[in-house]
Amino acid sequence: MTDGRSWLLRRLVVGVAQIAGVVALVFLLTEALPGDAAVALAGDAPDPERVARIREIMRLDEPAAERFADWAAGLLRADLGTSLVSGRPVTGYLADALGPTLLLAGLTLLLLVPVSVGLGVLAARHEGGRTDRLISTVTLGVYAVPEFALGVLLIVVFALRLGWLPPTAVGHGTDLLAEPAVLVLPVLVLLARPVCSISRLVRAGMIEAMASPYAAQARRYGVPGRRVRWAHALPNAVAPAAQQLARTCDWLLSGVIVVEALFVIPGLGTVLIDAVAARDIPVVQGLAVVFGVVTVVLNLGADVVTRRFAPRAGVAA
Amino acid sequence: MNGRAPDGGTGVTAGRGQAVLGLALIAVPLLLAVAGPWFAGEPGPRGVSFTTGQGHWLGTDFTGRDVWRQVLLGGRSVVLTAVTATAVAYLVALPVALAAALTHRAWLEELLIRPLDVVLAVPSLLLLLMTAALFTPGPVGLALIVALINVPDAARIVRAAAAEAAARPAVEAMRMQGESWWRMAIGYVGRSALRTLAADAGVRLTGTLYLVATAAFLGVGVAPDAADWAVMVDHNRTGLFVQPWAVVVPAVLIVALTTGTNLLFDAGLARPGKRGKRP
Amino acid sequence: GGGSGSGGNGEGGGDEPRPGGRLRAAFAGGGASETLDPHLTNLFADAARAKALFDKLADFGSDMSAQPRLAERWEPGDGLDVWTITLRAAQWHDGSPVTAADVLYSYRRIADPDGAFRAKASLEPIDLDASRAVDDRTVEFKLKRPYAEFPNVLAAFGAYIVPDGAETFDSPVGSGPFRFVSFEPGSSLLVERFDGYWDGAPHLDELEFVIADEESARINALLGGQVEYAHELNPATARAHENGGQAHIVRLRNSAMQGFVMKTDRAPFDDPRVREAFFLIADRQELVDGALSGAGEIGNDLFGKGYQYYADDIPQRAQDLDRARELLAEAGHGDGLTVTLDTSPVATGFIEAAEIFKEQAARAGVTIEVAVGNEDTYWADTLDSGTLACTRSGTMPIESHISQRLLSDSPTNATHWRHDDFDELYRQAQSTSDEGERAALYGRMQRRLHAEGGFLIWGFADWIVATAGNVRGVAEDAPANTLDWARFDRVWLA
Amino acid sequence: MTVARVENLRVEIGGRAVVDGVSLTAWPGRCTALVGPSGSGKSTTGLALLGEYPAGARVSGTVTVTGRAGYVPQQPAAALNPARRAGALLADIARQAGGTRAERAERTRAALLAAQLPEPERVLRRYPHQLSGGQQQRAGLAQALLSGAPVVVADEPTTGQDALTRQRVVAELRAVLARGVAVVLLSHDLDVVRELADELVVLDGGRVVESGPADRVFAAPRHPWTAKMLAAGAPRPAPERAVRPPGDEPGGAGLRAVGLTAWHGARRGGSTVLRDVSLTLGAGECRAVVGRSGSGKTTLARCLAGLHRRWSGRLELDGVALPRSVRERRREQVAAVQYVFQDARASFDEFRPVAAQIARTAVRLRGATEEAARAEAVETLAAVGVGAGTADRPPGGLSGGELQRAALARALLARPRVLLCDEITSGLDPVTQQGVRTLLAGLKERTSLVLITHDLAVAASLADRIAVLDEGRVVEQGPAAELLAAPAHPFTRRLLAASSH
Ligand SMILES: Nc1ncnc2c1ncn2[C@@H]1O[C@H](COP(=O)(O)OP(=O)(O)OP(=O)(O)O)[C@@H](O)[C@H]1O
Ligand SMILES: Nc1ncnc2c1ncn2[C@@H]1O[C@H](COP(=O)(O)OP(=O)(O)OP(=O)(O)O)[C@@H](O)[C@H]1O
Ligand SMILES: [Mg+2]
Ligand SMILES: [Mg+2]
Repeated sequence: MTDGRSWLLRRLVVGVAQIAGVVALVFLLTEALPGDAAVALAGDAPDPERVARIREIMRLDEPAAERFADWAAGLLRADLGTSLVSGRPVTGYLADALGPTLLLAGLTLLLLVPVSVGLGVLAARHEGGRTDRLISTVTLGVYAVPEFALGVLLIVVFALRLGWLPPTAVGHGTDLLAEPAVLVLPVLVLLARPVCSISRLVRAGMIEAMASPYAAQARRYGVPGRRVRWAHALPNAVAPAAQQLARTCDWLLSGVIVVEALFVIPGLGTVLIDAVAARDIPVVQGLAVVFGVVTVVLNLGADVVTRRFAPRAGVAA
Repeated sequence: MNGRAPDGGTGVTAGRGQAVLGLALIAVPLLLAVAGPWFAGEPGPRGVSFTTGQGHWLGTDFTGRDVWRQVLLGGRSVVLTAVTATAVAYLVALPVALAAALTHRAWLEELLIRPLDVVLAVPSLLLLLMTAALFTPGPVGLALIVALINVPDAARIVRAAAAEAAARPAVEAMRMQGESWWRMAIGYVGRSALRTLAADAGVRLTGTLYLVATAAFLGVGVAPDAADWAVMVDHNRTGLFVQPWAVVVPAVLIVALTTGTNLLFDAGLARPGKRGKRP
Repeated sequence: GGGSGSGGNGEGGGDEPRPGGRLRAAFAGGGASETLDPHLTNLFADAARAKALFDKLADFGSDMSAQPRLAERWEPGDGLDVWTITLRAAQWHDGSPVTAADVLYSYRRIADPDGAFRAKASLEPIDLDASRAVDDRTVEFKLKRPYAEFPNVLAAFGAYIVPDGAETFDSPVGSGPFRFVSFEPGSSLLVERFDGYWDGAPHLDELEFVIADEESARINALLGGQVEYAHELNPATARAHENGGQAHIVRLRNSAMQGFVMKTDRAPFDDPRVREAFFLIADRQELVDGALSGAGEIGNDLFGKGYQYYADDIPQRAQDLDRARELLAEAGHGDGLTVTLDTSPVATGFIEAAEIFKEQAARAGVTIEVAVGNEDTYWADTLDSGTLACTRSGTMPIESHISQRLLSDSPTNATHWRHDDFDELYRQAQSTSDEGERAALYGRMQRRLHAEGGFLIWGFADWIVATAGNVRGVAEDAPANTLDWARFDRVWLA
Repeated sequence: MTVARVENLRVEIGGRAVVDGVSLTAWPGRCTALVGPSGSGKSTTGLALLGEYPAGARVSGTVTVTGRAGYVPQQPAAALNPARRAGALLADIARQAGGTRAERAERTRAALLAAQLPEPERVLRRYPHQLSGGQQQRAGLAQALLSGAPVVVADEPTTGQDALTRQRVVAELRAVLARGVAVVLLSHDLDVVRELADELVVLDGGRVVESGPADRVFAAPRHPWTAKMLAAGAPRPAPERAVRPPGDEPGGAGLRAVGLTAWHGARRGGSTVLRDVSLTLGAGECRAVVGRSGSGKTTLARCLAGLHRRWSGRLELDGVALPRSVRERRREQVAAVQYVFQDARASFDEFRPVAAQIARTAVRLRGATEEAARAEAVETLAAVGVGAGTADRPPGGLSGGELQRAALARALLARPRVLLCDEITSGLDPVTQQGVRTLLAGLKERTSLVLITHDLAVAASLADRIAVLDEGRVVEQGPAAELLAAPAHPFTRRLLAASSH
């Protein structure tokens, strides 16, 4: 499909522009936030003289455009700059935080895809029946419970009452694999929401697909029900779920702040919160680059799935 | 295989169980949301925060107010903001996504969807913080912001759900009829993706709720101590172990509301009959 | 030595200290940008870590009086502007002795005009160029003006003594009770017992500071046996576990002043009658119950309840809405007054306090509009703008409170309280060597503030710490940031 | 011994009996043919044999089937999975019978070849939309052949096939019968029925009006409708059209395509489907386009209609260039060139009543009011023989032939200058077909026709000129009578020979 290749190429080029857009937007946003690193650092002792002094040391008195240009120039040399607050290189921050985040996200995805797709297919298979109602009610119910409440509940039951699992990953730092048990509860909490959203989308698509003439045709020829569901109906139902999955990966990388805080996992979400709070712009920018790349790649992946399973799309008049 | 008379198996009952369950779940929260404020009455004196007793049969909340009264007051805004935010999100996302799905100009699609992707890459928390800092939107403004945060996301899902339908011969036939864009996009392509959209919207409804609550805590839109179920859940969390009701009651109401709504959607979309019964 | 490491836990107070073991203490932290530079101390976690690794010349006792630490003693000259400090025979973790040069280096580093260390403002009275090392263990500080309470400077937040020439603190060498082992910013610091500590080696073999920003994570880690000490818990959490037996709750009384600041230089608070009316509007118990969940005590619009020089002879103010209304009417606000109250989620209880006060004010005919500000910049935002804002303060001597916040040239004068006669009283107090006379002067200043100051101080919050059942030796009466707070060299595991 | 039997089947939808008291039997090695006018209930009965009924139907009677039944659907497009390649389901069907991978591949190949798909590997790799209408249908046939089912219900298995292919498909079905498989044939094509059927069941209005051995029924029809059908299907008298003087090339006015080369995929030459096709269509002219299935007929029509974008060449209407895409054409231009889709079912919105959809043409393209459009739609539908009550149902409630006529009505409502008809008579019984032909002949006053058809008799009866398309090239074209009488190109000769067997 040469058609596909040129499409991919164009998307990658646009992707670079998008990353630039993300970085610029994030810079503007953080610049537009009230206060700067100096004010944030001064905290509850905002002695004006001292704030001015810090500002000078951090070179915050220079025009924003100049600082951004400097930073962007560094970016071209693959240098993400240094933290305003600690003076350490930003790459170090990202590298440290990326480990736990990737571990959590990876584990979550590993479970999420089979579980949510499985539940969606199962619910669709019994549409309107007891199984469907049970699956829908439970996943929706869990979805509607905020993460912190679910997290606290799981901790109280499985860690504090039953004592099966450690309540937090405190003290393990970024080396979470040293004690894999600490990952169980966070992954469960992370799973709770996307399982619902993805399984509902899969369910919706599957109901349509299972009622379609092509599924009926497959059944007529005695293709086993499982095969009809997974090989013939599912491909027509995955496109929206793939989009949702891409969003979920995104969220796993950047937005799992509650889970990271609740279980004391120093991942990217925590770094983001700290950096925004400290107005540590180089670190926020570094994160924006990471998020930009991740988003572009994930969206591209989801769009590839969408294209792949709607092959007629590019052709129609 | 022995012959027997085919039953009139029509499966019209498919969605009934779901409808009943959905109605049962939605009744209480909806009733409380609509009628609650009329029964709330005047605020009584404050108590110590997170305590029970002393006439507060559901205890007190994080600032010592009566939880029951807050529950009575807090439903309307939840229903309103969530519904508005979701509706507005779709109002924007739907045309954009359908336009992208229906166009054959690659550049137009890129123009419509890529900028949204840029917004997607910015953590929503940052967007919220930002708006909190720059504007002081009221509840309506907040609903709009939350809606806008949801637009790129919703647009992508609509786009994916519509991709196949937009390429069907039925759409080509409509073009041959000179059919209006809206009829093609909403009337046919959107209609074809309805089930997926309903599933997404139903779940999104809940997402917007908590985004509003987070925003409230950051000082956007709703007052931080507003009587709002989602805000209650968010703010009373510190007292979860001393005074669970302040979290549990609103959370259960929200759960019932969203689960019920989604089950009703499901029931409404249940296929009237099923094929494939062999007599 | 000032180590009045009193107490221990209720149930095990009488036990003989047992050496050994590792204690893990959970604090809220500063993320990946944390450093071990003691002069950059900012958060409680920083202070606790710095305290384990380093020493100050003095530290505050539980009543906020300066207690000698690395300084064995201090003697003022006659003019109260020259102070001679004699150091103890203490040693650095590498075995070399702590000397006068180290002290001068440390103070000069803090006061470096090119730096922005927090304690710089506290050291401002010292003329470091004129100060000198008399001998290895004696330092002579020249001050820019007479300063009777100079020891407060020696105990200032962040005024730690580091070895001469120390610039990087990747593996710091200190003189504190624990020696550095390893550090992962934003996650954990491991230290071990320093046997050569001048105040007696700690009981613990090892001490690990772990970072857990979320309050529920700290208590869960404690309940789950992952840590033995959890700092800074919510009152509600404390109530939930107080009688549970799994955790021992320690309430550090009087650890944080809670109040509102009124800008005394602008309408409507430039009228003392309005300020007084606001004093009378506050139902302090309701605020303590609602905003602090009952964990604290009410305030009397004065800082430093229970501290040295606190004017406890001034009668406690109570809510009096009628009188408040009268005063407002006199000030010309008879038909209503609208004020914007700035608040922010920057500290626990701020939002709650604002909402509660709003209701109380409504009863006196005052409309309060609550404005929620950005938590990261709240303090800078409210320093000079707005009229009414939530505030709080950690522990410090009353003298520091006044010098930092209430003099015409104070760096953080949020109430914009600028009165020459008040400044004069403070100067007098610092020029008297007689303690009784000084107490009288402080009394006068406080009476003035109580009557017409800009601080509406409605309460003092407990600082809540939880420990595991086997932890002994945790001081129960030391407010946060004082000598005996987070003092792990006195703690042992039963 | 019977393999499948339907007894006294009654299918009632919305209070109306679609099938009423139908009984039929299928024996191994014998072909039972079900014939009857469009909408008489053939497909409904056929599906009942598979145990499937329309949604919401009330069903009574007994259906007995031994083993599994194969099914060749009337509308092949819908039965193919749009997201999977054509080979996906075939592979699964092959797996049912077991065997090694190579064996299964070989069986699949054989089935595709038997279904007259000469390049099995290419077909397996294609998505359904990359197959022509006839290819899709044969893919459906291949599924049935591969499954080895003891009963095959074939619903119009030859509608989309050219004469050559049809001949071979019939031969293949005969071979299937010889293997002892029972075939239930639902067809309008009397030639095919005559060749295959052992037993004939004639339906009308959902009832069996006549049944018996095929020979007997063909020889002596008892029911008037059967007689009428046989008469209409019999070799036709000479075409009743106004013949143009031969050699009179229609002039300027009308549709002109010059050097049309069309391809699929992104790049030119990816897979070229039309090569340098030129075509001039005078006002009121009827041009038949005939050719093998897959030769590019539909692609040609879609190029003209503005539905296929990948082509080079020139396209003009009345000397004015026509925009490439229908999206860019002005309203009058869209109305002027109308296209009737080959797969009528796929071209309707499955959610809305058919009549309402049809009426939109008049509203959108001619600015008619809703009521006027509706009245016009009803009228046009009546002209093609579809009742208003029928057309008020969504497409799912119409039979294949009814939809085909509805699609024609939809295009007619635009009052087009050029009407592109893609196999519009293939799914109609001879009687209905004649009605449609008459209607089309009556249009010739104001409308030029491009008639894509496999039925040379239809071409002969309507067309002024015939173009023969082979592998995307016009190999021969000329006045209908001449071309049919004296085909010059060998391909045309073979095609003609096949259709007159
Ligand atoms: N869901 C439905 N509701 C009402 N009527 C229906 C429905 N489905 C089919 N019909 C009607 O039943 C009749 C028989 O349909 P069927 O598809 O069996 O006809 P057919 O003999 O196969 O016709 P064709 O030759 O045109 O394919 C038609 O008149 C059709 O309009
Ligand atoms: N999207 C596509 N990609 C590649 N090849 C295609 C595509 N669509 C159609 N084709 C091929 O183009 C050729 C012409 O198709 P077309 O539909 O024009 O045939 P046709 O003459 O109408 O056949 P039929 O009589 O079977 O309808 C066929 O061989 C088909 O397989
Ligand atoms: Mg039919
Ligand atoms: Mg075709």
